[in-house]
Amino acid sequence: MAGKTIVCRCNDVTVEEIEALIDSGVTDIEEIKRLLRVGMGPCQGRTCIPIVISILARKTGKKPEEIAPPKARVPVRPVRVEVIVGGADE
Amino acid sequence: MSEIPAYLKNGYITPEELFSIIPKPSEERLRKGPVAVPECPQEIPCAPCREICPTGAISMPTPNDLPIVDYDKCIGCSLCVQICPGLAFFMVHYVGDKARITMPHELLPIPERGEEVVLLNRVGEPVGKGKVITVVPREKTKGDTPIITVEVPIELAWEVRAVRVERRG
Amino acid sequence: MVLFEKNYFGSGSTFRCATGIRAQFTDEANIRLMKYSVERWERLEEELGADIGFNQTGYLFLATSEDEVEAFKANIKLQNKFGVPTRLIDMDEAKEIVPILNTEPFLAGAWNPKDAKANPFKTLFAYLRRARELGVDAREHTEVVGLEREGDTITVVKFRSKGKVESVKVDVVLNACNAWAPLINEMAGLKRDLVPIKAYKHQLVKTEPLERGQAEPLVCPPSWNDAYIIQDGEDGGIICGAGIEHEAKSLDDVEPTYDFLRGVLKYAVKIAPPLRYAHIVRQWAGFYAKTPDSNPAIGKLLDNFYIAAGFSGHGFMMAPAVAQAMAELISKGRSRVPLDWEWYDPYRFERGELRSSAFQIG
Amino acid sequence: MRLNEHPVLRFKRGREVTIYFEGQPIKAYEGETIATALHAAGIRVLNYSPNKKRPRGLFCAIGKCSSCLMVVNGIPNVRSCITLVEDGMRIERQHGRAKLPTKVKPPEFKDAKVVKADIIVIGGGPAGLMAAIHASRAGAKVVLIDENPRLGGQLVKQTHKFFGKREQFAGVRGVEIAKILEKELRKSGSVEAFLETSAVGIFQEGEEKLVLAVRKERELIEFRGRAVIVATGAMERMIPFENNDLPGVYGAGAIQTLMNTYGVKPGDRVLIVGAGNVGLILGYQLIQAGVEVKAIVEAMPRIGGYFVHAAKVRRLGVPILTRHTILRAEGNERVERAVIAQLDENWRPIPGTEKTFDVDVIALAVGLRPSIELLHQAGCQIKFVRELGGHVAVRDGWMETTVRGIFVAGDSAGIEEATTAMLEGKIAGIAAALRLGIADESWVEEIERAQRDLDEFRSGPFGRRVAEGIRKALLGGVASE
Repeated sequence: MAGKTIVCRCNDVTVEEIEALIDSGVTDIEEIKRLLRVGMGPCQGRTCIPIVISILARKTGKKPEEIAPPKARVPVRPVRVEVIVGGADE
Repeated sequence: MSEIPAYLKNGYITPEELFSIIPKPSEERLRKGPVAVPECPQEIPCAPCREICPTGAISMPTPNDLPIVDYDKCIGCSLCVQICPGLAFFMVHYVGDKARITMPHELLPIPERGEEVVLLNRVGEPVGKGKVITVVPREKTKGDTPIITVEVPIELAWEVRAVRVERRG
Repeated sequence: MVLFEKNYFGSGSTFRCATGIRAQFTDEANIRLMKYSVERWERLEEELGADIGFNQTGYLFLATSEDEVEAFKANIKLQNKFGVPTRLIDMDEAKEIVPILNTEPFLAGAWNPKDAKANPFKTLFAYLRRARELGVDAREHTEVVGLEREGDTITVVKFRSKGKVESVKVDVVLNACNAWAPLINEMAGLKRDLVPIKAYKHQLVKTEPLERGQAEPLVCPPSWNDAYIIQDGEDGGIICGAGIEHEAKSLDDVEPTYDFLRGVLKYAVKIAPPLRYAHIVRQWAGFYAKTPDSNPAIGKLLDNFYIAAGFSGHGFMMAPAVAQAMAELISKGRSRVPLDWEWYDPYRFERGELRSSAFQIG
Repeated sequence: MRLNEHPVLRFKRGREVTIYFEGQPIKAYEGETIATALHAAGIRVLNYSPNKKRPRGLFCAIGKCSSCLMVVNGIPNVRSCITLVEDGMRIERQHGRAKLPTKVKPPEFKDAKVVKADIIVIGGGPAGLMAAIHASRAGAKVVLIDENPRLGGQLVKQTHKFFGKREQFAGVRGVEIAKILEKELRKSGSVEAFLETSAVGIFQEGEEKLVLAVRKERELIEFRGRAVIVATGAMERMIPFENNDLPGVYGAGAIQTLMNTYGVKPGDRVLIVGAGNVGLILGYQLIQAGVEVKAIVEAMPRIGGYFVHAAKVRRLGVPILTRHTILRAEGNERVERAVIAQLDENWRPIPGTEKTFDVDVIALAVGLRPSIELLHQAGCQIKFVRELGGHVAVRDGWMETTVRGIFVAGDSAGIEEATTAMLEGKIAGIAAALRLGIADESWVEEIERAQRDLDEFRSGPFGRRVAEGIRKALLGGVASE
């Protein structure tokens, strides 16, 4: 298997892809998130966002304290549509 | 940053390092009967040994202080070995040219009394064989941890800290 | 040229939008503007030299009654007149286009295969990159805090960046702040409600990523509270929206609400029953910056102060056409874009001349 | 791969059932998850990733990372690590993004079940249990919800004995503490516990807080109350290294779940990354389960966890390599080898120091971070505090966050110990009852006592760092450096 260092499992985003985007001048975590779709898969950023913050901090010289993580959204874990509408037992 | 103690680089403590932190029981005391020796050189918030000791032999002003055993007050009851959450208490007793080491043993199988076991030092190297002379099974201890006493050559008294049970089958 | 964004680029409403682009409107002005805009969209990837995820996957409106079928027919006639190729389709064809569609509740569909979607993030960044290449000084995390006006001319823009207030002399100012536009108008010494834009919270929910091709077009039965579904052009997650709106408590109020979560999905599973087995991973809100007639305000407010705002949910799709029109108006005084300046006149509210309400979907 | 004997734990398995993996029958037991049963049968690859088609397996084992998505009875995107087996279940590997099944009827719209209480506690670990017990003692009607089938949170996977003082359960194994707390909870008549129930969002509706939750992935429940205590614990960190997504690279917690909850060996030979308490304890637990631990590597120049935990694994022959890191995982579809190297002063691998271990599992014990998703979603102000493990909610001395009526306790307030989690839980539980006007002022003393116990516990070198972090996390507290 080809060697890859994966940051976001949901969308298969690698360290190299994140670094390349930062090098191109995109340094806001919200923009990185949306352009690479890190943190937008079913894990909702739980595994990848802390790594993105550390890469961003290292590349830009910012402190992790200065990088706010993207807002957590409802539902905080995936929920099947049928459960929300209430008919799962049918 | 201060110098990192060797035991935190290696994960084990040599007798020299240990006895630079706590006193070593005298030969006389070691021959008199089993005595508890904690290998607990780091200030962690933990106090059950002091709390369980029936003679108040363990001093520890706050839970974050090191346990210091008053070897004269220690009666060798082994409750501290049974309770210690860090499995860091041992008892040593010199008998003739042997030493009897009491230690926790939370692995399967539990050796039987009289069984010969492989003696392991602090880094898990086999250093010889020794005989198990007592076993306190889990349900009989005060600390939910089985303890065993093995007889080892006296020169290994400060080396052996675990055993491996090898059964052919 | 300086471009100010008080947060990060796209943070207002662009990144929150449902990605749809359509020419299926019900009045001449919007049909003509959007027909032109779609043509711009078709060329945009080439023009910007970037992938923007533009995809002509169509819009499918669904009728639940005979009356609605008749209304669709009238709209189609009007759209066809201006060259928009919408046609009435039966439910067998609809099912072919949307394999997970529930055909049973619907009688017919209004289908325009030229309607489209695009990736708002990629589009915005493609514009941004190109603008910067052309010399635009685009600044994010930089908030405009005041305008200086002499007579009917804005002379200076004051802005705050990293806690420091600075100013820049300007020849022309364009207010493209949509829901926030009244604040900028006020800074220009105009009445806050001269262009009465109100922020309404519109929400979306989205499923986990799914295989593409299951619900590519925007599918909407307007009689079901304007509910719709559309598959994301990137990860295939299905976005669900509806006309369940809340007036925003403030311009920071983008908190999702529970009634929407259940309300929108109630419709979504009726449109596409297989959705019952998909998982929702996100609910979010953005603003429809609405004017009283749901048509934007586009034009001149003062001698050198222009506005393009109040898009009422149609900003993303209209942007290529409106941006071109504004650029041409400002630089040349007129534009090739078939934009009905009178229809969108920002002073129409003050005069009490409301337009027929533009149909507000996605 | 199944454990039948264990020096500490006893495994009770449910009825034997048969599931079908890609058509092949596999033996499983009721009460265990799909991923567990597949693991016991030696199956590691659960799906292939969406873009790069990489093989993926279990990683977190608690339904959070979505690395285990499979197609179950024709339905895609099922998290196999938290879905229980059922007799006759058909399970397939998922290949990338999935198609929804067609020919489906729309579900009926039904109203959600509504449960009302004064205080809603989210999380049934040590903090949540103590919060519920004390809020109830202080007179509140309490609802406790937890995702797992058993109360106790991570305690139920902990075979080691806890530190602290004996009144704080020192010397008692985690698994036993869980049972003691559960008994206490059942004794207090005013707590209703909902298990296998996940909170998915907190909404403010007028004066009321609505905690929306899903029970058994099937039923929607609206918990409505006036105060919420979030005690959702922690989540494991992942680190970047080559092939860090290869099946067999597991979070430490996933291994504990497999081994200590379900009695399934994670593999035969393990390399552990991280010599903090989690890595050290995991090493010891693996040995207890009869698994060989090849080594523990640690990037720092010193062991981060308690020395006594390190000594336990060292004397059983496990090397601990400080100043070493993992470079890559190797293997075709699953971990076959791990390559490590020594680090220089600048954290760069030193060429020529590479070592290869033949292992089938790489366990990541590289730290925990607080699970703050619900707090963040609910609008609580959050702040990055390194000493507490990452982003945490800003709170006051009574554990109330910046959203009035939302409290926090335990690891979700900052990574620490079960002992401190229990004390914080106690504070939060009583404080919530006080804020609602249910408890009388005499309860303030109880809070102060718990605060003194916390201060005492935190007075050592380990606790001082945490205490420093807590000062930063306090409302109006010191700024981050």
